[in-house]
Amino acid sequence: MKLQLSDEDIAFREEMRTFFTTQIPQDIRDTVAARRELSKDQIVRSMQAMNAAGIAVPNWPVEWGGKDWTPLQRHIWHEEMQLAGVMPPLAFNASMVGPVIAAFGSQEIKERFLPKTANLDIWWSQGFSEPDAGSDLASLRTTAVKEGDEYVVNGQKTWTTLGQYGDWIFTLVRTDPDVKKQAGISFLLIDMTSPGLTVRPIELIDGGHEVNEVFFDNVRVPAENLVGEENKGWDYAKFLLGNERVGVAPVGSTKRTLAQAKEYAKTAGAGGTSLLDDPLVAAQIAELENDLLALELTALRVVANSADGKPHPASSVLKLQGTVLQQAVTELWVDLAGPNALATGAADGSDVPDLARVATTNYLNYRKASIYGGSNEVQRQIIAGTILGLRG
Amino acid sequence: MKLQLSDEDIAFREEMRTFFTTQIPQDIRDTVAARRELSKDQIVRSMQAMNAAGIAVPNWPVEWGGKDWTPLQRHIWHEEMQLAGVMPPLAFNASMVGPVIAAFGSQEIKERFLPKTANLDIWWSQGFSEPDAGSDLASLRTTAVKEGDEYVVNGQKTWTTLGQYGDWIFTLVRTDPDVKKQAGISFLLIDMTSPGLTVRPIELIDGGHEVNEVFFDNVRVPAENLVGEENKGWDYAKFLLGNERVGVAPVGSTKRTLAQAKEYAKTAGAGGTSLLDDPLVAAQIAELENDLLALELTALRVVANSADGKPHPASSVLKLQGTVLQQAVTELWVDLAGPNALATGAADGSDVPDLARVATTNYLNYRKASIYGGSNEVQRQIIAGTILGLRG
Amino acid sequence: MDFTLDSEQTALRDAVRGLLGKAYGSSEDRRTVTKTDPGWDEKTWQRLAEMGALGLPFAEEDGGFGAGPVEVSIVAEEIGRVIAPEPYVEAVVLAGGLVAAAGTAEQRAEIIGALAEGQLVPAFAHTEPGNRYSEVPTVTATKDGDAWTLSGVKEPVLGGARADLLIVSATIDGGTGLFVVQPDASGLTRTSYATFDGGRAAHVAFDSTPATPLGEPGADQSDVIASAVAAAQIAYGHEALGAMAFALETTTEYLKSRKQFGVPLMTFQALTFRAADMYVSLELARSTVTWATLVQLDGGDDAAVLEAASRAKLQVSKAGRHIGQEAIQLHGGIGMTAEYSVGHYTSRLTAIDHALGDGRHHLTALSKTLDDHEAVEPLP
Amino acid sequence: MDFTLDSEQTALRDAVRGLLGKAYGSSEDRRTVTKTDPGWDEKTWQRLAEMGALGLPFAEEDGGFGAGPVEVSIVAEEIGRVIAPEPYVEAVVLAGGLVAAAGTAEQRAEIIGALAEGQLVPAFAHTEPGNRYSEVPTVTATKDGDAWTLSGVKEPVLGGARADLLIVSATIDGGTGLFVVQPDASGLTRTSYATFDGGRAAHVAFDSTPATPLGEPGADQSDVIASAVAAAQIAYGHEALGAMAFALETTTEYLKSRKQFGVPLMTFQALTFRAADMYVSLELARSTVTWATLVQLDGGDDAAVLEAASRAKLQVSKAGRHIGQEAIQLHGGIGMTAEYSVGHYTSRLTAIDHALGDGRHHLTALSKTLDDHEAVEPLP
Repeated sequence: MKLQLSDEDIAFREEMRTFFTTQIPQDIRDTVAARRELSKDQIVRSMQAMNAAGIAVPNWPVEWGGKDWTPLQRHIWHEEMQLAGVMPPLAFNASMVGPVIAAFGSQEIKERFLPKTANLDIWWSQGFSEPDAGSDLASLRTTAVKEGDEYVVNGQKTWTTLGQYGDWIFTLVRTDPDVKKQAGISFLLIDMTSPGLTVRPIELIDGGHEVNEVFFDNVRVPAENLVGEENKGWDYAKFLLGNERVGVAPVGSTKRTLAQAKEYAKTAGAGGTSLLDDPLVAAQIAELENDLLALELTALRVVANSADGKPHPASSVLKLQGTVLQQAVTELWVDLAGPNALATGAADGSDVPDLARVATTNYLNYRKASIYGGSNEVQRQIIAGTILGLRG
Repeated sequence: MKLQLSDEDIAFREEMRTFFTTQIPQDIRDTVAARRELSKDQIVRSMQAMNAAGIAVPNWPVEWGGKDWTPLQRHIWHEEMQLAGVMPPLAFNASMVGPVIAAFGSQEIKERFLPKTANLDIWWSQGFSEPDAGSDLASLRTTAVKEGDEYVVNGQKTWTTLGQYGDWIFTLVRTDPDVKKQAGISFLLIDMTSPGLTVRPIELIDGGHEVNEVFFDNVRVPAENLVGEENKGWDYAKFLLGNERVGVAPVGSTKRTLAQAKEYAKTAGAGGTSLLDDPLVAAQIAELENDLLALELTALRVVANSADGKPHPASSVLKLQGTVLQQAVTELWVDLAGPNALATGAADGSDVPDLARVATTNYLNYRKASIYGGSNEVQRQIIAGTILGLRG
Repeated sequence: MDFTLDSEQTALRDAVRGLLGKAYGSSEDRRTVTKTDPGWDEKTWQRLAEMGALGLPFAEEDGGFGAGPVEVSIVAEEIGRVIAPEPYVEAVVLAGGLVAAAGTAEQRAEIIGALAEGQLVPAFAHTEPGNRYSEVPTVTATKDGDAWTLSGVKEPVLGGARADLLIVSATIDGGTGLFVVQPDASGLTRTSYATFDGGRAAHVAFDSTPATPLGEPGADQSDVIASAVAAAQIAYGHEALGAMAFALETTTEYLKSRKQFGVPLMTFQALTFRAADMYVSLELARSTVTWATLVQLDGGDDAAVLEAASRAKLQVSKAGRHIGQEAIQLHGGIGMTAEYSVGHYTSRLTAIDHALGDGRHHLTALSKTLDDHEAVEPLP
Repeated sequence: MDFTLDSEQTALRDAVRGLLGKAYGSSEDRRTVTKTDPGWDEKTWQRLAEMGALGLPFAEEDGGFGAGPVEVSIVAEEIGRVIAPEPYVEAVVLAGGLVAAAGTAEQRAEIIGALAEGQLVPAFAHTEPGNRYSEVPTVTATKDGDAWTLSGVKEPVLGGARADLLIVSATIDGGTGLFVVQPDASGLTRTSYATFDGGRAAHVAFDSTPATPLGEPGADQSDVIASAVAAAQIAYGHEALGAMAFALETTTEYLKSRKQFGVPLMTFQALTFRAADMYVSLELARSTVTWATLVQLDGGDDAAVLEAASRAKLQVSKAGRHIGQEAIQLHGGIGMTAEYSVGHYTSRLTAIDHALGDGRHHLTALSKTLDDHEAVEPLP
């Protein structure tokens, strides 16, 4: 047992810190620090800066631009990025479709898509969820019927995050309706400019537009866009969702946001006094700091002990507790902003600090964190079932 | 709508307050205030003092010693009792077997038992729970087989509270094993001095002895001890359990204990300073006071609106939240006692205040409150199912 | 002691519910209204006026209807059930309440009647940027002869741009004064923007803006403000009760009707138990808020009403967060969408929580009064 | 950074687990031992000594085995798994730690070796009645020539009556001194009683009782005490981890095997989700406590260790209450009985929580240090 990082890892951390704090355009980091939404352009520039440095897709095979990093190094990369206020590489590209194509795609499909995916020249959208499926993903109904060397796709996807920016969408479609629901699913790549494909925005409760419905009306997709084998899509989806869960605890960003909240609190009291002098506020922040420390350490335990490739059992704690704390910090922000939090729509000329204005939209927006990407109920089910062996 | 009690109710409250603070022997109230266990003799004397005044069993029919009080008056009676540090009349007698005998027993059995039950000349024990039944009460296995004019009883009951003091035990026994489990149950009264009946103490985690196992080995019970009809026992039990839930929120006693904790806190800090100057302690107490206020008001809403005999839907909140707060206050006591709470077994000569010494035994003992008499899980099931209509 | 509505009160409730149910029959109706300024529906406001709802708390001689806090609570709760965006608590209870309590007879005659008739919508400019829950305004009032002017900034002022009249708190010698500012006063700038719950607030700047003292010139109105704020806190409590009740009903319906893995969601005990806990929170909050209204009605001393309002606000803060958060979580993704109703209820509950002191603010206040009582006694 | 035990450490763990598993193979074994004084088993203590467990944290030149905090944590966690009543943290880590840190070479030679061999069991008399978590003892030390005497009361002193030697904190000119008091000293009275977790504590009164300064006479030992207390807080954290892990395992087994309404309890999702939450609490506490041990091991400045100990104690306080309370609740009635194991774990977790500062005590301390850092950084 020991506390210190190895000299090598310390040097690596320093390297990452320097990169993220100097090589990512300042306007992007400022937007993150302002707790505002990044534009499409900012997201693209951010990922391209990382890709230029060869660190946008470290989890991919080395031949496709990946890095042979240890789990700890990958963790450091991810944490330093968040601490510096840099958005992680677009998950749909870097963590989802990229690894699936690299693992299961043909050489041709790899060459066609992987470089552009790493460089965000193609913006991928995710077409998994459907309106009537909810957490029961495999009950999806969108169909793809083979006609000659094309699939004809009909159906609807929903909760397609940032689908309004999407060039391509990777989908799960039902190619065999006559077998067990998991067995008849395929993994199909679809050009979003295809005729018959429409994207409809879904407004969220914070007023923002980040998710969409995607409709497929006799969309014709070349059969060569199938990844891997027909009817094996569920296996690829499980592989993808498994990847998604690694390092999902948003420790670094929550840590940065909490530190920022503490700084804000120092002048947020009546007449500019420090709210840290309010013992209940101070205790709440101290408790959040301690809980976040426990989460970060748990993440470190997981990466330190998963060198052998097996996931550490505690990893399922990360998503669950990660979202709990992420949401708790957004709630703290609203508490600190107090009545000023109402000034959501204020523009220039307002005397309300900008960070108070965005507090509640962030709070409302992050209610999603415990729903999307495997709800907290699903996480509890995994812990109870897989770790504790409690199977109802 | 109005806030005030009627003049009549104010007078009634005054009458009750005077009675409980002057007519119940002081040693009994001192023991309650010391948060120590009452002896059998104290419990008997307390109930007999109430019965002498005609207020031990107000919920019974008037001809058997009951009072024609409004639900509000009954609530006031119950609250004033608790506020004065007086133990309510023994529930097994006053709230359980008494009402069942009065409602379903023959005239002969009423005359034989009710007066002695009201005066605690007979100490009743409850023989419902069984080791393998848990919350599924109706799956009980103790059998009563009719032989001539006797029942022969075999089986085991458990969680028999204060069974060591019991003269008689009212039991649910299976008299017909061949029908649906609820349909073959009878309600039988058994003399605890009967041959073949043994009581074995169960030590609890606080070191106390308040529950017991009761074993029946060919215990012969005169058939005349059957209450009501054979195989109708489940109906009587439901009637009894329904009664049990009315006014179950221990508001008054929690209120008294919280006020006492606050008083204790005033000198419980380092060097005799006030812990109320610790903002986190003060906030915790203030929040408990507010939660308790909400509970008391909910109890008042229930009694004020249940004059027409129908139970108010919010009544199921009372047991659940009542035990939550009861337990929270016992936890507060341990927090206030701090390291001194370890001095559980200290006797004369100790410098640790007596109230610190009993803090943890009370805390541990009251973990039962959310388990016995319909666990909090059962209460949530009732709220979800009966009130919200959510039936799994 | 009586917690039930009498027949007139029940009739009032049914009438308001009918009116608002028509105006906001669906979540979409409300979205349409909140999308354009002033963020609420002038016609609905007129109908509320015609029904008498806007004059309820005011004396008949001032042009009101001489009803009391219970009647106000009924309207507020119905507002909450459909989260109607009309500024009932803000204009009637708070701004109107200040005029009724502090105004001269002339001011009352001029303002209250018009308010009751729906002709004049006042706003109370009190909150200041960076001056969280402070009782000492940074806006100052200066006297020159008999003329007063105000300088400084109030923000966010709910409904501040649409308001036909501003009631403004300002620091004067010896305390806090209240002032009436006309919408066309010189040196007054109002910049409106949307609030996250669909409402409107404004940045209101005063630059030597002429103002008329509300009531006696130069008098410290701190106690009047505290009382009106307490009345608004209690009324907000009722608005929150209506919103929480609806959020729970919607969630319950969703658990019954929505199927996942081939069975209704209510098959999952972990979800139904959480709905049960929401019910507990709602009923506890209902008890405290209703009681606070009865304390008001009882006409006891001001301190008792202020304390009751704090207690109600604390309970509502806890319940509102709990129910608002769980309502979305138990719905899952659809609860996050603006097209569906439940998220708007969570928004509104969040706004109410942070207006006029959040839960922690009131908890801190209450924790400083522990020495005043042995136990909290709800009945006199 | 490495969170895994090396092979020697794993061997130590297995050896201790084997030893304690035999001594406390069932809950009944522990009950038998705790029923008679001194509340623990002298033979088991001897075996721990023979294994070398009692000398782990001490330097070899003092008669110890020169191991470190990780080895101590391994023993403490195994103690916790079976809630062995032997006073490992109290005698070895706390009292022994004080001697090792403050004692003169002679004192160390006299005490540490005997402690490591199981021949001498010391206790630290520090807690005082009515002087909650105070750092200023009311027991005072008086100097007369080279001779010192103590007067005052310590209570509850864990293991105070059985102790072969008392280490006592007392107020001296200029701070807090530490003193060694022999069991047969004049003016010393010790009255033993049971604690709720099956242990023993004592009322210890000093009436001009002769005492020998531990270390340099007249020196302020406040920092030494704080460090030893921090080490004990961390070791208690490990003891709690062992206890919580077992409580969760037992609860999980119960949910799998116990049937109600004809099905295993684990059919009820509301229960299994709560078990999942217990697991989350346990893993979070494990991370923080293990980290605190590594901070100790790292040999950084005292302040860092003290802070880490506070952080660990806070996390353990929360987790211990959560897991202890839920373990009983999920068992139902049987969890309340002394014959069954789980309630004893809850008892022990409660005792650990309130020893050396409860969660709120440490939270208050941490909330006063917010200004010292931007964010909490676990790694140097």
